[in-house]
Amino acid sequence: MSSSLTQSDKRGVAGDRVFSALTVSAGVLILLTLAFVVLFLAANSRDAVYQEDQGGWIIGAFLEYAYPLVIGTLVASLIAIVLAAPVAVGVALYISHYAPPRWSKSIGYVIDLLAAIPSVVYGAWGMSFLGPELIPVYNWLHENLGFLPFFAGDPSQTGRTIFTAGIVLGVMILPIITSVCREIFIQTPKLHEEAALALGATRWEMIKMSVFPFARAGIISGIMLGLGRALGETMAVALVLSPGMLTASLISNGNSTIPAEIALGFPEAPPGSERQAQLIAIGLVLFIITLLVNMTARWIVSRHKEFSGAN
Amino acid sequence: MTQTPTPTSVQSPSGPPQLSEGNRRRSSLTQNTLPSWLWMALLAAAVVIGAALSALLGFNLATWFIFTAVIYVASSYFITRTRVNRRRATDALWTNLIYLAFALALMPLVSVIWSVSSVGIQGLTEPGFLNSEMQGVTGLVDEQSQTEGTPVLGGIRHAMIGSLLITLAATAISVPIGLMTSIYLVEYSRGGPLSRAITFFVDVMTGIPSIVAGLFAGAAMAWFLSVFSSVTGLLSTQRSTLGITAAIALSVLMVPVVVRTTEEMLRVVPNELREASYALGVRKWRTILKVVLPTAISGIASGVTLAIARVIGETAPILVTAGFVVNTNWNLFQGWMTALPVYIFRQFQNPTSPNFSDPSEQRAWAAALVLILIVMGLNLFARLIATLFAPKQAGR
Amino acid sequence: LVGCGESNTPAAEGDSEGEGASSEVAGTLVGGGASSQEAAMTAWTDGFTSVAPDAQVNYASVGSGGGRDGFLGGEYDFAGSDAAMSDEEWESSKEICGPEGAFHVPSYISPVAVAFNVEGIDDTLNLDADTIASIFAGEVTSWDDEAIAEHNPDIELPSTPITVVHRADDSGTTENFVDYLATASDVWDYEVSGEWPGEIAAESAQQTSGVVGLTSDTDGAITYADASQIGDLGTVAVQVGEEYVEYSPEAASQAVASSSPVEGQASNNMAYELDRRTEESGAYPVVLVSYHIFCNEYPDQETADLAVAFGEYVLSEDGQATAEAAAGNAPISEDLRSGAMESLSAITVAE
Amino acid sequence: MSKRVDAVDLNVYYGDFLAVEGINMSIDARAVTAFIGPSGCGKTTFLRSLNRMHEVLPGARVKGELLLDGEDIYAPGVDPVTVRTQVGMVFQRPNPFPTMSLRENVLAGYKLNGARLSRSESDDIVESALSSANLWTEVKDRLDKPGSGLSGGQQQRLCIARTIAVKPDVILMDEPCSALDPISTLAIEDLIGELQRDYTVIIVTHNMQQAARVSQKTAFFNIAGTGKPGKLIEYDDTTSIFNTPKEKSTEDYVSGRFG
Amino acid sequence: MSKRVDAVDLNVYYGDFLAVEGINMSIDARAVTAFIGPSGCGKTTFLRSLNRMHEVLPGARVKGELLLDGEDIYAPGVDPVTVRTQVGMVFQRPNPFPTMSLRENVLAGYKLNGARLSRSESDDIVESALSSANLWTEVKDRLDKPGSGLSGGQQQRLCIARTIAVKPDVILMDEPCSALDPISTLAIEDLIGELQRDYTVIIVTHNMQQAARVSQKTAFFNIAGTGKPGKLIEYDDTTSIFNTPKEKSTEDYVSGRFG
Ligand SMILES: Nc1ncnc2c1ncn2[C@@H]1O[C@H](COP(=O)(O)OP(=O)(O)OP(=O)(O)O)[C@@H](O)[C@H]1O
Ligand SMILES: Nc1ncnc2c1ncn2[C@@H]1O[C@H](COP(=O)(O)OP(=O)(O)OP(=O)(O)O)[C@@H](O)[C@H]1O
Ligand SMILES: [Mg+2]
Ligand SMILES: [Mg+2]
Ligand SMILES: O=P([O-])([O-])[O-]
Repeated sequence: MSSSLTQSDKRGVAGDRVFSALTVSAGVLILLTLAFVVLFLAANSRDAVYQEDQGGWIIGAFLEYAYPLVIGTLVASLIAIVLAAPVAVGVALYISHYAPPRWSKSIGYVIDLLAAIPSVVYGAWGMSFLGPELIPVYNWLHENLGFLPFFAGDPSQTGRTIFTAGIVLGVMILPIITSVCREIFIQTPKLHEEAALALGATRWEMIKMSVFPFARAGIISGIMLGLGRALGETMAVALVLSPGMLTASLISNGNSTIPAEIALGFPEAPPGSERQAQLIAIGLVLFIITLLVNMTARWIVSRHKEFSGAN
Repeated sequence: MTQTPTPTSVQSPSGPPQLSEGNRRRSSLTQNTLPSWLWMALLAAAVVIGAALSALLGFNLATWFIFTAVIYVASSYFITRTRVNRRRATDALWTNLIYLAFALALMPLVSVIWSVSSVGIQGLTEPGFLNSEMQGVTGLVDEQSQTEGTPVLGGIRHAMIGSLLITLAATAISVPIGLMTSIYLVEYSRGGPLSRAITFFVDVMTGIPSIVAGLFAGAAMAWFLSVFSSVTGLLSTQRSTLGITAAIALSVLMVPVVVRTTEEMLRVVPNELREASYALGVRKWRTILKVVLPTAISGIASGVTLAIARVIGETAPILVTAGFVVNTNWNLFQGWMTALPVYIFRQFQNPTSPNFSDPSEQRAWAAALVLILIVMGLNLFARLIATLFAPKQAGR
Repeated sequence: LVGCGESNTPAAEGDSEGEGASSEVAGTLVGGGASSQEAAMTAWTDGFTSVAPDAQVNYASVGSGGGRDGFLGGEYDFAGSDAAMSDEEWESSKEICGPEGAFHVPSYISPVAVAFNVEGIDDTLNLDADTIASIFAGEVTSWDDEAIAEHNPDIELPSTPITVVHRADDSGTTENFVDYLATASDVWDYEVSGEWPGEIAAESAQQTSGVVGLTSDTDGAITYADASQIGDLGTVAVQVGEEYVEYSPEAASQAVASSSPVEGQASNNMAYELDRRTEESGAYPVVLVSYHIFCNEYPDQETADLAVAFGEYVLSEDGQATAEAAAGNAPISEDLRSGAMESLSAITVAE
Repeated sequence: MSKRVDAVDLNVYYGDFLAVEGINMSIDARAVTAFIGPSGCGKTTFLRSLNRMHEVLPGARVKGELLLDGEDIYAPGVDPVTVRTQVGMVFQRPNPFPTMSLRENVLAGYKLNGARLSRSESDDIVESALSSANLWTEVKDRLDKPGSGLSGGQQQRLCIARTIAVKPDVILMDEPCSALDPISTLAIEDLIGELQRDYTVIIVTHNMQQAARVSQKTAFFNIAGTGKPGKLIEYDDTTSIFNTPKEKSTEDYVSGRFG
Repeated sequence: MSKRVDAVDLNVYYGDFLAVEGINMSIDARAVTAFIGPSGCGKTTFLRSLNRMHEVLPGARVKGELLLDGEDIYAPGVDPVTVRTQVGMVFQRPNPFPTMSLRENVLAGYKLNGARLSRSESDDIVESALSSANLWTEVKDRLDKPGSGLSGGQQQRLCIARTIAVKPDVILMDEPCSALDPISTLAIEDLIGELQRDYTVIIVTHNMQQAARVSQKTAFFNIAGTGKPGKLIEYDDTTSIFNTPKEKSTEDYVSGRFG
């Protein structure tokens, strides 16, 4: 025991310093990497918006090119998230609160299997199995709900539509959301669950009173992770989709997403060409989209900060 | 009379009576209980009616399932609602929906696994599949396999080794960085601008398309090597297509997943545990390492596995950063490497023999199966670690 | 007899017969580029190791553009490409390849088949460039359309709707096919590039195997693909002059032979400006020439030797036969081969 | 609105560990019954089995009968939710909902019934419940703040308010005054006295004086040794337990100097 | 091994909320000082500021001086960890580490700091700490079981054992006996009596008798009204506080009927 308060165990203090310095540098490293990524994208995309021989800035032309892809990306991700998020939360709840406790671990493991499947395989599955299976569904939707703009166009006869891509993405992000939600749900303090049950809450009411409020930030985090994956997924979409121009209809061929466009275009893009720059520039655009989407999510989470779960 | 209630029986679907606001008098705890055979009967009826309705539209499994589910969920809701009360009906509804969600999630899983293994198992059992490489396997060999029925040659040894090495390297890079960052965010930062910037940009990182990560890593490595060789004069002939470049590309994709999941897991560790440790005169870093991390370990393990699963299946970034070879390379820092997904993708897309593509397809599915098995193995391993450190169960 | 070991001016003119010929080159040559070359490349790299046991060739099929990018960035020793370098690219190649820059040699010529899957049409279909263009532009939408029938009076055409299938990825095949449509027909007025014109709504799939697969699965589908990979699909005989020409290696070679080389790049360059409007009898103008791009100057002897030895092996009779057997590629003609061998012999080592 | 509770041969387990053995007792309606006994003897465990909260823990189970006005709450077909609406509980460790405001915490049970409360009705409920729990004056200005920013004693009173707000038939309280100062303790004891007029109240307490003050009957639990199950040793009128206990161990315990 | 504690003009805040105001007091070494006062008056808050645990909460801060044997623990350059190794604390709500066994919980103060103990050393420490906390006999057979499977009172004693195992100079105890039965309470009070010979002990209690029994000095805290800060009303020898308090409010409080 040291005699004076300012004399403290030197090694301990050093340990604290080193550790906190390490954590900060890890964070800074991430920021730096990201800054380099942005720099890389920005430097290489200049030609997409500035061409000497076309009279300088050609932002208009670029936007013309980019906006259908932006919409396609958002639509596919939206379909994925709308389909996957409720199911994923449901599955996570099933594992944490409904399944027989003895089985719940194994069941969680089974769902994690979905995450183990590489995206190429999802792509191949979506292209060769799911797409064809959905053709009659699209025909039906078109016949019966054709008055809605999303089901208006001629239904695809190969099933390779943005809707199929959205479903495949949904399946891909399902385990991500499930896994994050499940871990958080399990952490819900027993104390709070019991508080609700003791008031005579049914299981669902207990979940609403104790589990969801506690897990709110976690659920949103999980969804954002999934959304990030959906926005950035390349190979599966490239395989499943039959890309083309922007159409309002979700069940006809057409539409494309930014990552798919990059993956499909980049290999053949001549070095240093405007095309290459264009592809990198839409990468930057995707970056900005992700930025905006996450800003919104963070904003939603932060509004309830005062009422946070831990203590 | 004995009864061994388990948490599942916390809410059995059978509903007892309920107090209406004005009249709190109940005569029995089980009054109005709906007998459990009712649900069996209801399910059976739903199955039959579902089948009938589906047959009207031209029978298929999907519509059968949908009709059955809708009929069962809706009718059990209405029965509970009319015979018992609204709260119990709501509870039953959600219970059914949650079970349904689970069933729904299983469907693609089963379907994908079936797609993979129906061809993949055959490929896996070919002699030497796990143990040989693609050296010497040309279109002629495949043509022979397909037309004359000789065994499908060629294996994935090189690709498995490549994938494992690259993924391990990526994990070794990104898990410490990701974990440290999330520790910074949860334990050290007090909501300052740095932490907000990190949180924010990590979010943004989740959406980087994988190919962009690959291009970036390739460019970064090339730049680094040129600077390095111009400064030191060493490694001037070193090229940037390396296993380690791929690992860096994958790290860019992994880090945000690790940060985001571990951040959430650390946040739910109760503060009173940290306080208990501080009060014992334990330094913060030790508290974090020995109290906070073990408490959150299970979630962290899940997060890391998730991150690994995310990147181990990546194709494009590995192809552009690590190349594609037909034999084994154990060195991450020298020469090209093949990864399983690249192998799978190439076998699908550019069969070794374009006109006799069955052997290639078979190899692709089998390799996919192996990849899934590898991720499962890693997952199991992570869970093992997690249970070793996880909070001991029990307690209220 | 191919004694291309130590000297930087490789001997072997023309007839390196492959069999028994063994080379002493050693080391690893890395290349990257067109994925369409992958199957042939697998055969070549494999065959090359039997000729030069100590040498290894790695090839990453990152796409023609990616291959050229990597080549110009110094990542690859050679590139495989479905399209020739632009002049700017050639200029920038001087940075790594010395004052003469890089040059192309043809590695194979593929006829691009216009292939279809229509129940009821088993034969070859005769079409002219205008009709093909109208079909792919989505203007002719049914198989029994007047425009098709006109060329095929003997065939009973079904009324199946036409589903156009094109490449989803940017591709050399698309570029060559669209170039054909744009030059040979009067109705196609979309920009020529490796990207399918976005204005046309149609089905698409990735890579040759993808379009062929999708076409095979879809009744009424039509696509264009490297002829070596179209399997059982029916094909179109293209009107050239007054006759209808079916694709064949010879017909494709003839179309290239009647074309003029690209001017203005390295003196040993062998890139071609293809003549799509050729009227030459027996020429099939929907062709794609796949190139290997090498440096005129390599930084060290080992790489130079490897590049020459591999380039020569690919062009050798043996190499061409191997690729034909394994990947179904059309071999290139004698003339072209000897010309290309000559080009390769210009490779030197930088001082 | 109150109910009698009878335990018949009740055994309570944590997995294989028998924590409470062979309880037979009959608890009167409209009365206060106190459970006393040394730490770890199974008071909490038994109390939690009275409203089927015990089974919420994994592996935990109950054998025997527990009759609420003659009906077995462990009979097949009984819904634990119904049991719990009739048998309310205040826990040993205060557990307000951290994400809810104070106000929402008090109304939590009420809201469950889907009752649409007008603002004034709910104001009334909140005020009366908090006043009964002697918390109203302390928190009336910050009803919309989260429940976790309270002192230990305040949290405990909040939980009491939340439980009595829903007016269950039987109220279980596990050491409700352990974190309270004398003034609040007095208030809670007054509250218990009032509740007793309409409800069945069961409290666990370590405070003998408190047991003597508020309860009509007292049950003494004890444990023979470590690893052994807790048992009901003596159950009688509070005055008898404290003045003329029949068992030696009861006498030893209640004559302890403390409380 | 004991230290004097002096507070000089100490104000304690939660963000902008002043929870405890203007404390001036001098706490003797080798003595037991009791803090009493109504719920919510800031006893816990003040106690937590004595070993710099308060600042762990976001936004929480302290103004004024707090001298430990004459040295200000809030002076710049003071390492809070050093302060906390010298000033140990038992919390109001028991908080054993869920990831650790009982044994590891007791040894946490050593193990978490990376100390290497031989098996016999650590056995000694575990046994003596648990015995002092009157828990040894109850748990000696399940030292390798998780700490969370204990009853409320057992958990609280475990936390006491954990704190005294590291032998700090000053021991702060926030209602250490609130969840304990009389027997355990007696044992803990005995323990406090022993500790006092070597250590400075400060306990918060709602139990007047306990304060009277164990402490030499007593501090009475009170709060003027909701939203107002807690203040130290009177601080004197325990006998004076209970028999001849100077302040009216002290008298009112200690003459309350309970404890
Ligand atoms: N979750 C649990 N798992 C296993 N055993 C438990 C659990 N909770 C309590 N026990 C054990 O059951 C026995 C009875 O515990 P219980 O909590 O009922 O005691 P109690 O009488 O309430 O004690 P206290 O007065 O200290 O709160 C004790 O031996 C305890 O260790
Ligand atoms: N985390 C917190 N944030 C804001 N205010 C708090 C927080 N914790 C306590 N308070 C407030 O500070 C005041 C003093 O609380 P404190 O916990 O010190 O009371 P206490 O004297 O220990 O009471 P008890 O005897 O009930 O434990 C109370 O008004 C309480 O509501
Ligand atoms: Mg208890
Ligand atoms: Mg307190
Ligand atoms: O050679 P491709 O680019 O058409 O595959």
